Amino acid sequence: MSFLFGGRPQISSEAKIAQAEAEIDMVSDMFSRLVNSCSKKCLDRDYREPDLNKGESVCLDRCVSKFFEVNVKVSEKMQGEASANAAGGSPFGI
Amino acid sequence: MSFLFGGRPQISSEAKIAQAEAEIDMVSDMFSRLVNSCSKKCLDRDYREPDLNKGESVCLDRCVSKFFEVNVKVSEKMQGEASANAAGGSPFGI
Amino acid sequence: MSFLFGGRPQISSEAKIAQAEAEIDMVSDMFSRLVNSCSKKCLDRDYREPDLNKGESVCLDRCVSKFFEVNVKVSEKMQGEASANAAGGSPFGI
Amino acid sequence: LNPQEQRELQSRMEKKQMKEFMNVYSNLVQNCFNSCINSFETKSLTSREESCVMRCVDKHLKSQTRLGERFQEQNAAMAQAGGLPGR
Amino acid sequence: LNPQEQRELQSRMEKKQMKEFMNVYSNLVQNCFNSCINSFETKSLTSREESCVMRCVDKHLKSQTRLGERFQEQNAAMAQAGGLPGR
Amino acid sequence: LNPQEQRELQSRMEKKQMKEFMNVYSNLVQNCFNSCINSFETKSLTSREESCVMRCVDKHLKSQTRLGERFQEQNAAMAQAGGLPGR
Repeated sequence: MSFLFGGRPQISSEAKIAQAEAEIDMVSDMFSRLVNSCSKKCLDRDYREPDLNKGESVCLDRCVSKFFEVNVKVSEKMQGEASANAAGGSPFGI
Repeated sequence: MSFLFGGRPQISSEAKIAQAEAEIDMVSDMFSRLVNSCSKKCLDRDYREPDLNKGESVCLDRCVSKFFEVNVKVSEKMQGEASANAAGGSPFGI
Repeated sequence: MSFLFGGRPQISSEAKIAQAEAEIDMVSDMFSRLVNSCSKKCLDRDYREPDLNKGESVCLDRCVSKFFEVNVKVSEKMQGEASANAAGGSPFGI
Repeated sequence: LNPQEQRELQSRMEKKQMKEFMNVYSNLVQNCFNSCINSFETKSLTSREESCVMRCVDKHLKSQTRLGERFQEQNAAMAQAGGLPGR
Repeated sequence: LNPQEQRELQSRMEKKQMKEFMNVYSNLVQNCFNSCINSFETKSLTSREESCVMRCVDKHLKSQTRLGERFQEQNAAMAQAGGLPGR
Repeated sequence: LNPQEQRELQSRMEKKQMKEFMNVYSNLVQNCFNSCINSFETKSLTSREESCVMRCVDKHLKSQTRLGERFQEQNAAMAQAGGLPGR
């Protein structure tokens, strides 16, 4: 709604806050996707006991590791494509 | 954006409206999750006829009942945990 | 937040922008649903090669066609229901 | 909420309703597409697929109406009983 | 960010946290309902279904705590290593 | 829309595009993780998992490009034919 008020100070405040917000949103979106994927991959679906057993615990830990690794690989790949296509201008240079 | 205007009256108006809005959002989110779960559990996937048959209808009714019951159980449980952990301060005392 | 400022010009600007925005949101939501459905229907899940093979490509093209057709059918049907129920007032006359 | 606040809430609710209506519509399209369209031998819908879509939309709309009625009843009953235990 | 901007960001974060808490809660309800309730012969939960729901909630809460801890660790490690390659 | 309104719409669209780009990215991560990672015997990706992820990302990007082209064509054709029947 910045056009209603005009003036640079507010706009730039708003922009800075929006950027900080976007980064937090990104991280929290990743976390909820990770929770979703790793619960599906690692938790026994029959819920015979309320506690995580050894197997589930180890699986969850490794799942986080691998999820991060996939994240890095995909990010590297998309940057590679971007610089191949555009010779500059990374999609992540928010 | 309250910081742009300051002044308590608007803030408190905005806060009251936001709270009413949050409650409505919560209920409507629950309803759409219920629709999703109960349709999957109760509707025949082959769509041989356009009307709900007897079995589907009864299933949908019971599904709503059970969904509410699960809602209550989970809510009670999380409050129990919260008060056990913090000795006070319910997560639902919005 | 129009009530904080009042005055028709802003309201109507805001409303016009909101409408344009809603149409764009609608189209982009449809596209992401189409991507989701057509990827699931058409792509081999084992990812043996990085390129689309002939079968996948043809499938994707037809999938878009059929998705649009379903869209039109559902839209016609819901309008039929709406005008049957209300004798006027289309749900799509945004 | 005072009248002005109620008007504001009202106007936000209308936007939400429009959004939710669009969401119901898009869910119908996606669910019925996913359930009824499983062959891509042709570019156009077969008559079989088309009638499956029609029945699917019909059934889902009826199902949602029914679920909405039960939901309202339960919600009202629960509000009378004092709400969700935590509130 | 100056202090005023930080306060604004703070207040938005609090709204987000409340929203996320509600989301965790709703996901628990939906996931445990989907996993534990598979028969609609009765209108009320059977005791077997109820205890399945309880164990399901317990396990998911523990799982989320564990995932959160690992996530923080990895995030910190990655920040030290210079962030995602693209940043 | 007048020029001022167009500028506002433009700036909202840019935010949306950034959000959508992030969404495409996150969907790729999640889909390719779900499809390619099925064993948790090790803490790191095996070379087999890694190359599966690479092919998966490639294929999905190509698929999205193709779907986007067809979508645009159909959308344009439909706009010329007078839009969705209800509009």
